Amino acid sequence: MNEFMRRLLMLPPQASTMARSIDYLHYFVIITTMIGAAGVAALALYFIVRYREGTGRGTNPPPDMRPHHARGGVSLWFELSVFGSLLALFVTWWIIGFSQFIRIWEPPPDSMTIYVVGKQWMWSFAYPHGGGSVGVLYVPAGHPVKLLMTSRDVIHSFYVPDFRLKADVVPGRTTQLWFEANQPGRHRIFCAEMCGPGHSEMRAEVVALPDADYERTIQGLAPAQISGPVQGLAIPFEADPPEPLSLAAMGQRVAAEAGCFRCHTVDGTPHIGPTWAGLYEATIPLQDGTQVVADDAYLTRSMMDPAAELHRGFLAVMPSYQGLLTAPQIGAIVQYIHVLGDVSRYPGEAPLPAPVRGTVPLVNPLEGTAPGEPRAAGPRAARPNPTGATP
Amino acid sequence: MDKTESQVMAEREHPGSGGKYVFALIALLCLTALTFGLHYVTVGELGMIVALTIAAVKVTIVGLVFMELRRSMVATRTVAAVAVVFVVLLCLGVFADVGFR
Amino acid sequence: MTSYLTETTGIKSWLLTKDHKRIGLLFMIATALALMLGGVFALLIRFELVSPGPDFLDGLTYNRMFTHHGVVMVFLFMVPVIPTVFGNFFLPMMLGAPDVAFPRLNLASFYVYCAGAAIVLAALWFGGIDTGWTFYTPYSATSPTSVAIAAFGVFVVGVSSILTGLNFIVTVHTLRAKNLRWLEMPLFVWAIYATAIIQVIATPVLGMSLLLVALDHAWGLGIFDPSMGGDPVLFQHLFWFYSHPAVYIMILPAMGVVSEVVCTFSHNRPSSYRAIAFSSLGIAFIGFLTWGHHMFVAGMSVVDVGVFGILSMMVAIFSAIKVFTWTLTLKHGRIRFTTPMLYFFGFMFLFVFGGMTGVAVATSSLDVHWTDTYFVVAHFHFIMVGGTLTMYLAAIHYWFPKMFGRMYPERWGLIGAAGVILGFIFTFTPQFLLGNAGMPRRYWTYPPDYQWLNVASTAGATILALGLLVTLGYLIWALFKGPKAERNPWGSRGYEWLAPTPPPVHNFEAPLEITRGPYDYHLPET
Amino acid sequence: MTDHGHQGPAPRVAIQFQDLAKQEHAAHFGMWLFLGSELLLFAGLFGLYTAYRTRYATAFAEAVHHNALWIGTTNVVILIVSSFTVAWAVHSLRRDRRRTTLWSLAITMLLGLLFLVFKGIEYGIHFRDGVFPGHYYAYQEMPGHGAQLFFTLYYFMTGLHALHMIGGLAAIGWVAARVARGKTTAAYPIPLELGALYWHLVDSIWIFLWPMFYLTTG
Repeated sequence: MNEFMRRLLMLPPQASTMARSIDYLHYFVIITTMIGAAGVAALALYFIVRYREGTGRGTNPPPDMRPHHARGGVSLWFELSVFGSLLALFVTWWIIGFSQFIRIWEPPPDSMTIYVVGKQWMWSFAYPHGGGSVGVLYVPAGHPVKLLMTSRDVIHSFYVPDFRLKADVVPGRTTQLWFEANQPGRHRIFCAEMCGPGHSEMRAEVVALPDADYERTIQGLAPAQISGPVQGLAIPFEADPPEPLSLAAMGQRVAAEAGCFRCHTVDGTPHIGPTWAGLYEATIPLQDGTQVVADDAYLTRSMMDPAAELHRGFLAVMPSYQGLLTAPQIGAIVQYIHVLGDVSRYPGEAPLPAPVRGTVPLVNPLEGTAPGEPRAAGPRAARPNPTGATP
Repeated sequence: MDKTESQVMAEREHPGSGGKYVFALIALLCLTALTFGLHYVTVGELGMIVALTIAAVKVTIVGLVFMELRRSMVATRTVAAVAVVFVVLLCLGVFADVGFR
Repeated sequence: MTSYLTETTGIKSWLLTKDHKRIGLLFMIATALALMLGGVFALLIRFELVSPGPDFLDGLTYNRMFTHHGVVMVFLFMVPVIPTVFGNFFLPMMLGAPDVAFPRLNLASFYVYCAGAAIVLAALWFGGIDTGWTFYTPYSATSPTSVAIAAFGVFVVGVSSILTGLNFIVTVHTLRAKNLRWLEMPLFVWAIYATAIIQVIATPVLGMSLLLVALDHAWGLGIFDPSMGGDPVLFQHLFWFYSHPAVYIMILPAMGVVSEVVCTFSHNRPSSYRAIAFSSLGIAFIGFLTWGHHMFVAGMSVVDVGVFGILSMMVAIFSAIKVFTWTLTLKHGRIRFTTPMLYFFGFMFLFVFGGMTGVAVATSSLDVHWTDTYFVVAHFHFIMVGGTLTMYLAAIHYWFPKMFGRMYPERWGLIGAAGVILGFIFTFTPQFLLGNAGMPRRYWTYPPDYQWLNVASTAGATILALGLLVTLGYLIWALFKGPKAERNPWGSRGYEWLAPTPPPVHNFEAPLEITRGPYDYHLPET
Repeated sequence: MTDHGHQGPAPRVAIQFQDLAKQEHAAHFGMWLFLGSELLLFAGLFGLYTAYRTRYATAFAEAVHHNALWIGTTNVVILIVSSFTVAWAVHSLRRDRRRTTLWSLAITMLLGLLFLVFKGIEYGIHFRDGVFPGHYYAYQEMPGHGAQLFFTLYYFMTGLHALHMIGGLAAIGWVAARVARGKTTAAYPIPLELGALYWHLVDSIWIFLWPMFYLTTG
């Protein structure tokens, strides 16, 4: 039955764990749709033939517009039951559909993360162990894979018909998508959002491999194409490292060159910026009193716009790295922070001070004026440096 | 529902006293002062919500008294209400997305 | 009483007319030209897609073709056509009024439409646009084509749409005949009234979003620009806040024509007048709550996906109510099988099937696979061409005698209608299967295994084009050579048929006295 | 229809309206529909403000500091008073006191111009500090995206409002000319009433813009 319907509707093979259940809902919806449409058309055809002119069957009941004339037509309860059942059918579709949507959207915790970058008319992928590939995505068959995706220019859409999955890739943000390939195989990737003349050539391929030769293929990959057009911060990364660096090690190098360690420590000692030790997935208090889990998305967002969700107790002096770091570099740094996750968080650091009130004299560190120094002009009074740490 | 011709003529013959306009002006100025004063006291998003509700009250006063919605037909009042409802609807739809992302 | 066509002659009398009927005809000519231009772009797309590789268009030109097809068809034909042509012509007559509430504003609306259309066509001529009719940023902000001019042109056409909507709402409220109560107005008036409400409320938001895109493209004042921290998904919110109600602006007038055609040719009252009238208003208001189902995969929060999903299911109920009421109207009628009736039957099948696939696409998990593929293209063409275009043609045939005083040739009408409906089915059913197979929309080249479906679709497109050409041919012939039509050839009880054929300048000899309902087929025609 | 000798010629009822009441209702109703569509023109921007305020809450709260509070507050008082004066003009025209009407309209236009002058001063301050919309934003004090978006949105909303203010001034000017020439009289006050409605809309929008862009929250 499934194979017959799939072939009848020309659906691509069901290559991911979710594809089959989505297709079952698809059959249920399409079959009821066809029956409903055919039924209405048949009823109309029947009436047209039965009551055509010359058969003399037309009895012309008066209209029901004047309330006391409510004759002819159908009784109220019949109408309510028809539309009630129709509404119930639609709501059932919504319940099944939305629950599947939530399952599609929430990646399982143990899924492997791969960073995807959509760039005008090509897809490039960065793997956790440091390798990278363009146009081909290698995934282990039978394991859930989470894709953290961003775009370097316009909106693209990562679409794999065989997995029945699609997610827009929005510039300036990371969107995510997860799947688990059933068994090894090759599947087409399309770009599904209009992105310029090369939109229809922006294709790639998912290659699902058995575990055995997945490691072998991955190790064989050239290092991730980390270097990108980096204005300002010259990160000499074109040099080919002798041994394949892990993404975390690569993250450490990128962070060093990007000057992160001027304000962030990795061993828990307090400094201008929050320490990266034990930061990954910790719930941290924010400036405006709320709390947030420091996951991949938060770390990436705060690199793009640090002041937006400022860690409580620290100055908003970090510059935005929007456009200065490419996505694989950001992925590498996040992976490095991930590795630092188990370093103990508070070796002797004093607990965070009370929430800081009022606003912060924003100083643009790129021009070298040290934070905390009272500004020359401006109506707002300078505020004392809460952590008292000297730069 | 529609006004007859004589009603229109009657309304024009002897319009009400100007007092209600003066009273509305004073109310609006007081509310403005209230909003201005409050903004020193309230903190965070609560302040914005308070300010916006007071602004809504002021706009209703302008609408009812100055724009004579009180004396206009039901259809005109519905248009005013529907327009405001759809502005709020757009803001809610957008907030539901950005707020829960 | 001399006919409005010959009351005053000369170009000036036509170009500066304040008669709602002549303005209706001016709009008919303008929108018909827009339909033909959009059709040419459609054929270019279909012939390019015959083979997987590039044929006679390169990538940028192909992208321009489908964008021009979208912009010309949506903004210059589908949104304005039925309200400005048949709404202008018949709304005052159905209310028993001599003209619309603001005649000068009516003429201004026509000239604002022409100005907007001129700006859009200028943009298409000088550099074209290749962003798709949806103008999604950031590509629309960075595209090398003349996006800013086109966006401004569409804004101006939107202003004309607001003016027409405003005019019709005031007309319905203030110009009803002496004792014509709200629940005794013809159903076409209800449909035009609901459409006018949507036009007045939704179009300004489109105007603002397109102006923001134009500013971003022209001078880099981007509010949606991701490099400035902006969020492109917000543009999609503003765009679809207009564009989903816009699809109801396109379909509601068509539903008004269906109600008139069904009641006249089945010689029967609507099985439930209130159901049809109030579901028009229902569609108008609930239609504003469902825009998010265009953005399920755009990066919206899961909460919003759920909220918009359930609301989209609600709006489908009103269309279902209308369809069942029309079907039951056929019961106990004396059905005459004319060209409008064949179009009605085509509408019933295509709109119901298209509408049901709409509810299917609104199911969030299925939409993840379908959105931005040819499934969605097939769905909205089933509603737009299968619904609005068929009813536009049915309306031309139904009111042809009253507008021009001549009859169209019935046999040719049936042939044209059959060609249009069959051609349409042949064109867009393969596209449903293409969508299922996963072919994304707006693709210039595609993997070879989709080719045979595309070839079938192109074949269907040629039949559809031929059907439309045949229709155009015999209608122009009938305009001059058609037999004279008498006052009420269809025996309809609509108030517009009480006026002489073709109607004088102020529609009725004496102000209309309403003595019976618009659908009293159980009484002999007075 | 009784003729009002001293209030000027009786208004002409257009062919399509059955009586004067319907014609007047049509005018007011049509104007309100137009005001509804104008309000919805701003709705897109209010939506954007909601979205970006939610996303960049702290940056927005800080960027509000840079807006001159005293100019915003003066402007809101100016517009409220001008709303009163234009309402008073409508009121006095109905009582057929043409001189008071013309004086009230003159004061209204003066206040409108004053509003635009203050608006110009404020824009000048912003330009001096390098606060420009979109890509031209070069304000060293607040380099973040939130502030850049705040000021771009600020220019869009207050700029669109200023355009509507100029439109309102033109409308009131045209109506004042008609009143002066005696074409708009107590018997036919529709043009002035419609002009006043438009002016009140422009004032109502500013009543909302003021807390959004000027009132810092704590």
